[in-house]
Amino acid sequence: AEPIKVGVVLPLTGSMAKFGEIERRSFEMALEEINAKGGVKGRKIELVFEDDTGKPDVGRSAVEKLISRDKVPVVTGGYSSAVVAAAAPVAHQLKVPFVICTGAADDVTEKGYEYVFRINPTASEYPEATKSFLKGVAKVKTAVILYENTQFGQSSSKAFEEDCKELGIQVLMKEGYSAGAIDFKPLLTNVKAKNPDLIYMVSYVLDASLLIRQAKELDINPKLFVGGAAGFTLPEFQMSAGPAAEYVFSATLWTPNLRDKDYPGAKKYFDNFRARYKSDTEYHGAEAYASMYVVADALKRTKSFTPKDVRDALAATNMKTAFGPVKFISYGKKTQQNKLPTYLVQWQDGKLETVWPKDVATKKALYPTPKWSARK
Amino acid sequence: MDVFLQILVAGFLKGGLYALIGIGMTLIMGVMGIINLAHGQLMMVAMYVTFVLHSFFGVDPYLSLFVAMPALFLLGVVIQKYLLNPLIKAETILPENQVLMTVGIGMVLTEVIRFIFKSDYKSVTTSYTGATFFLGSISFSWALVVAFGIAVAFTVAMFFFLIKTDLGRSIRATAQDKDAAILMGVNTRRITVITFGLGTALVACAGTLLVPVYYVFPDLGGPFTAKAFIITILGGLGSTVGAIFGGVTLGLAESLGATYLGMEYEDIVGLTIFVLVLLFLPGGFKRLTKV
Amino acid sequence: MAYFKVESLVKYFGGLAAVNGVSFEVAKGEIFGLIGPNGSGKTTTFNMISGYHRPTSGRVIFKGREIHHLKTYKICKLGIGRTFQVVKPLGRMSVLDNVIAAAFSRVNTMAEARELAQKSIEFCGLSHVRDVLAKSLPIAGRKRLEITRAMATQPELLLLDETAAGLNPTELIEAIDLIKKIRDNGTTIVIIEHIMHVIMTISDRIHAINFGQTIAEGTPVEVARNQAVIEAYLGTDYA
Amino acid sequence: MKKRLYPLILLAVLAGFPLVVEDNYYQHLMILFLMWVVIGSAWNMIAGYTGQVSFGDAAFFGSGAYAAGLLAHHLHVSAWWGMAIGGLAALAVGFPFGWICFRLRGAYFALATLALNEVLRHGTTIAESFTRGMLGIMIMPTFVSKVPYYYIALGMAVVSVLSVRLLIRSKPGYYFVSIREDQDAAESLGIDTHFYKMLSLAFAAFWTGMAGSLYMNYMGFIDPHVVFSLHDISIMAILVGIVGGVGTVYGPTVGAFIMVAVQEMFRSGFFGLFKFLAETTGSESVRALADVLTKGHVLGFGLLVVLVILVLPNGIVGDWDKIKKKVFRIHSPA
Amino acid sequence: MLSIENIDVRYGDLQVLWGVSFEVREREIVVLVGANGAGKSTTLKAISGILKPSSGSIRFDGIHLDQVPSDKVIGYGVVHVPEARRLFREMSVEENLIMGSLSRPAKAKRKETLEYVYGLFPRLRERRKQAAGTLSGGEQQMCAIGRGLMALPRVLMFDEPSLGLAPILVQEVFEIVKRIKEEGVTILLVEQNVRQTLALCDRAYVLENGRVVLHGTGSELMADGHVKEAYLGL
Ligand SMILES: Nc1ncnc2c1ncn2[C@@H]1O[C@H](COP(=O)(O)OP(=O)(O)OP(=O)(O)O)[C@@H](O)[C@H]1O
Ligand SMILES: Nc1ncnc2c1ncn2[C@@H]1O[C@H](COP(=O)(O)OP(=O)(O)OP(=O)(O)O)[C@@H](O)[C@H]1O
Ligand SMILES: [Mg+2]
Ligand SMILES: [Mg+2]
Repeated sequence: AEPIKVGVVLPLTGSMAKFGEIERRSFEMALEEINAKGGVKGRKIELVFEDDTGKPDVGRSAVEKLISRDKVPVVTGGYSSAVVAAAAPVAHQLKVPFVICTGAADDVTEKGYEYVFRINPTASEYPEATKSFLKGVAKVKTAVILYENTQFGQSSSKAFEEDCKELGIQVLMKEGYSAGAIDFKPLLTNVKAKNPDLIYMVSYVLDASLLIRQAKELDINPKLFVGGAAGFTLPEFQMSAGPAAEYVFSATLWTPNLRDKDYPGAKKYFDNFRARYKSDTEYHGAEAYASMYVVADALKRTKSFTPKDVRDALAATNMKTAFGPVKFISYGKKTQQNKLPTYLVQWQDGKLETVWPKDVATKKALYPTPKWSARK
Repeated sequence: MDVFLQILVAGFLKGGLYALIGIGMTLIMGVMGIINLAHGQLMMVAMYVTFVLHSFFGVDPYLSLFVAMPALFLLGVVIQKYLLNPLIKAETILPENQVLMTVGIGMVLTEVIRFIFKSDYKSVTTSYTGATFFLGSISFSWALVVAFGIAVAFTVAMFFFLIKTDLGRSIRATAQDKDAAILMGVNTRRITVITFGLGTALVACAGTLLVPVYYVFPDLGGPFTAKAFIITILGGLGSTVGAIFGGVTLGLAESLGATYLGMEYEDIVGLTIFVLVLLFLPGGFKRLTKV
Repeated sequence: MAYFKVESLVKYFGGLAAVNGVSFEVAKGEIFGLIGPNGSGKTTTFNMISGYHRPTSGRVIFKGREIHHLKTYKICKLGIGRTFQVVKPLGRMSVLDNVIAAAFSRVNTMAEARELAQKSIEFCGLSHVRDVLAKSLPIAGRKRLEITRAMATQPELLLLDETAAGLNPTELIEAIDLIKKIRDNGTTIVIIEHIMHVIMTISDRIHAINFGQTIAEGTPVEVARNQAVIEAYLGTDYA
Repeated sequence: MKKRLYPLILLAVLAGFPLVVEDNYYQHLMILFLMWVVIGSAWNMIAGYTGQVSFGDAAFFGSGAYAAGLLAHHLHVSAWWGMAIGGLAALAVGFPFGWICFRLRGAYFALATLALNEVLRHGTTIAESFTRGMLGIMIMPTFVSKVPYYYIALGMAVVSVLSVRLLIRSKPGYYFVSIREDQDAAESLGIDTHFYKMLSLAFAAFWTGMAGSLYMNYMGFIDPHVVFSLHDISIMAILVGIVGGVGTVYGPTVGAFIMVAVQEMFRSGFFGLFKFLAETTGSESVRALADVLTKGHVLGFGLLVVLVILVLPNGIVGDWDKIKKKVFRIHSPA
Repeated sequence: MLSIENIDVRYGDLQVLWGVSFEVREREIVVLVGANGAGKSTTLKAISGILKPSSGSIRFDGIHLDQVPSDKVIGYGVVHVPEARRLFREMSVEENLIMGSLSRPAKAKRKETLEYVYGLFPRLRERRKQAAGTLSGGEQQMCAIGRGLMALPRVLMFDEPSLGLAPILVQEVFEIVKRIKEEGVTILLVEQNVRQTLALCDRAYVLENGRVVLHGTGSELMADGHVKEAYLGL
């Protein structure tokens, strides 16, 4: 029988292509596994990839094309928040379900779009684990928040600022910067003068490493450095920052070491990916991988392959994936949003260890961070 | 006070790197009248050369200057010879075609690099990457101090080259009146090619020196092109000494702005100075220093 | 009241006084010659009259009105036209379009402008190259285009800056005829020229400057005999 | 005589297009095309005719888009109101800018426009509380169908092209071109160059701003990097102008069509042709080629820019005679 | 020693010279006369290589100059002082002069020639640090001629050296041309100042619409009816 087409929009070229590529490979891995097990309803699934180049207008064109030319009954993918924000209303209006796997802009699932689903947590939820860690272990009094001026940076730093208020932590300084600065010393010199207990940074990988390296150069000694996901969990961060990366915490959505009970296949996915592509994967890949399974699951359950029926099937999703349990619920202003816990990891001896929440921790959190001068 | 001094030092040192970027641009733009919107992209290519030499052959970034600079010189030569020189002959309504050509070249360079290296961020970590020394409580980055020294050396060298040698004079003459230069026996096509190559080699030097303290990725060119413009306009077109002033001024202004206005204003500070200089000091520092 | 006059005009470029106290009066309907060695400030004087440079000090008065603070285009509208020593054709427009652009300073509709331009082109004898692009004209043609364009702005006072340079003696005769025709048409003319044959033949009066300062003024014969003019400008051949 | 009919035929074809081609995707591309006709014509007015090359069209585009977006966001009125305001907002940005920067000439002016755009981009990013910064502004598109957008865009394109046509055949047009050719000469011919440059800039800013607010309405999402983009807006505008033909009435129309088509062609791997070939032939090398082509589409685009400037420095309309001679071996009568 | 044979020259599609032939012999002053746009400047440009003839040949001492790249022509001692002087405006007078002596033999003698030129034009010595663009017209002309001399020319081609100069300077320029000739340099001159140049020259050629229509010695042409009518305004 004819294969069922599923549309995927991803940044396959342009500045975000690195992650687009990881996600594309993860989609393909999942697809092969599903098709090898017989596909859905005796039919194979075929993925139609469209390159959104990381730009919203292109992303929108891509989704339009998938829906009206390729006639796909469901679209998934969506890496950049801006692309997702531009493409979601199209899906909503053309009444074809769009299962977002990465784009984290909060308001995409706050507009009541009937045909839009999201698997990953929203940007404002990223600091959840950090928050509970601060409540439970590291009871600091003052914080400084630094963030890159991007969609993700602006929204998750705002969320963390509110968390601080809630926890009674005084925010001494909150400042954005445009990604790619050569020299963070002006910023860090100010930070040093404030002498905070906590430095929270939402930065992409090499800004992250420059921040840490230059904090070392300036001998800035807070009780802890925390990264708000994004760059701090990537191997490049550790490679570039070297020993300065030690002790740095970061929020993350996923690690391969999560328990199989809630995250079936997480480790397997991680290992298979590495074996197959000879390169690393991380939470973005897991999101894509899981997303393929969610779509396939809905296609299995759907009454027919019309977009309407597929949407209804998606809305009824309740399953566990390598990225965690998936169930599209409504809470707060949000609709059809999956709710997942987040984690805190820490660089210890050059390795990324999960340290919080306790029940999934692979190592105990090292806190407080020793002064630079006291390190080897 | 410490904050202020630290910022001054940081700005000054960054300014040295900026100056190197600016000298290349001032040659290409001021001396030859080519507006080069691919300047930063050429620097990016040089940074990848250094990156490759380091990560595959273990070559120290300072040594790779001896490869990156000639390599980029050649690249500049090819660009000028086969892409820019043909435009000079074509009759067009807008001289700005040439500008657009460099935009195209910039895109191609970025994409070729992306094609080869992906969009990944790469970094080169050396023993001196984070190395600092302290004077009082003020920290100095070794790598930036070295870069500053090299920038000053190149500026002085370029200055004398342009003023005192026949080749340097021919470069300036070609810029002012191409046909007359031909009549004087100057092979102007060769001159333009050499000049563009030199400008590119200089920015390659800046890129290489930046590698140990920064990182590389394909899209890095654009912002540096913008900085190169600001520096060149600040310093005065064609003025090598001006480039040093322009670079240091921009470095200082950015640092001070970032500290006292906020880091997110860093770029706006540079742009504002740029517009102000365009309007109120056309000709840049060259107008004041006369060199 | 003089029709047109400049009063102790001074222009400094940096520390250099290009014009340093030049005064003269021009009567309506005359051809007034301006001569002086190279770099003596003639073109700079024109530039001040036509608003390209603001005088460092001094006044320019046209029909009783001070005009030295006005912008170039306003001065044109007041009825002072000029040509450029270094010609400035609007290269990629046809000769006709060049002149139409000029004519728009007096009229607003396309039809009127075209008519005015045509007249001006015929008057100045450029009809044979009407549809040629301005940039492909030889020097003589370009100089004539300068005049034609200026004429289309219907000037009362016309400033001609070396419009005869580079013409051979025969061409000079044609040029002289044209200038006379313009004057007979009622336009007052101030002319800069190094070719004595031209300036001496057509000027009613001549004003000579050197180093930005007046050295002589009078009829062509008087000026040609003036010792200061001979020393600074004419040389012994013309004496 | 026949030549005069071409635009009318084109208009008829465009008017009938959405009735014949109902495919959303093609309609979408056509809307983009029409939007670029507007932007290209605007750029062509200030750069092509008046000779003041702008590298900062995105500043006007973004102002228009943000005017519409902010209005909808803060006052909860339809972003279509922004259509009226958008053009004016761009004017409001353009006026002080032109007032100050028109004393610069040539490349310096171009650089100043570039700086303006950068300032606005950073400004909108930083002013989070007012502009929502990089969170962007999201509105619900008014129509589900593309047809209304199509006709609005078509209307704008027609009016903008017509107004270019009218303008350049009248006094201002002559003045614009005179300024381009020689500003000093223009002054001496009684042209208030500053005023006419401002007029030309106003025209360009207004239409580009209108296009920006159309974009906001149609796309439903903007953020500073999208609408103040140097590459995607400013450079694209220049490309549309140059590819079509600098200083020609219909050049930008041709340019917009080609650029939108080419961009989409590269992005979609020649509309999936190579992928299709790879699948039907099953050949690995074709598949590899398809892969390279899709991955390298921006590269292809860049190469195209380089090529166009080398081969057709005056654009397709501008170099039409040259093309006819070279390609079709037709010699137009002198 | 310089012979031009049957050259056609065009600007793009526009042909400007049609089968122009003439010759210049050692130590002569030869003048090209013609109306505006006749093609005089174009002829000089063809000789100095800025334009290449589409047919015909230009030989200098047996060397095919038309096959020599334009920047090499000066190396053979064929030097062109262009119309409108074309100085390097932002360079000093001295730098402009030095730019004339880039070829190897000229460079070797740079110091001496510079002294010689300064001797010829003391005004230039006074102004040697000044930017050439700020010189007065006459000084610029001296500078341009000096720059040409710096190349140790064997043939010096002048394109309207008296254009736009005050009468007193016109005299001076003609004096200089004569002096240079006496130093042993061959001269090819284009001038609108027909009367004076014809009196000065050894031989002259008349160009009309890109073709040589007449030639002869200066006095022959001066007496020619056509020349009288068309070029002398008699
Ligand atoms: N824009 C300027 N900046 C600086 N100096 C200038 C400028 N314009 C003219 N000068 C100088 O002013 C002086 C007078 O120049 P001007 O052009 O008026 O001379 P002129 O009498 O017209 O000479 P010519 O007969 O050679 O045309 C010259 O020394 C010239 O170099
Ligand atoms: N760059 C050019 N492009 C096109 N045509 C040109 C160009 N230069 C000159 N011409 C044309 O070639 C012809 C001869 O020009 P040339 O300059 O040789 O004349 P000339 O005899 O030196 O005249 P003049 O006395 O004006 O200097 C003229 O008709 C001119 O319009
Ligand atoms: Mg003058
Ligand atoms: Mg000539």
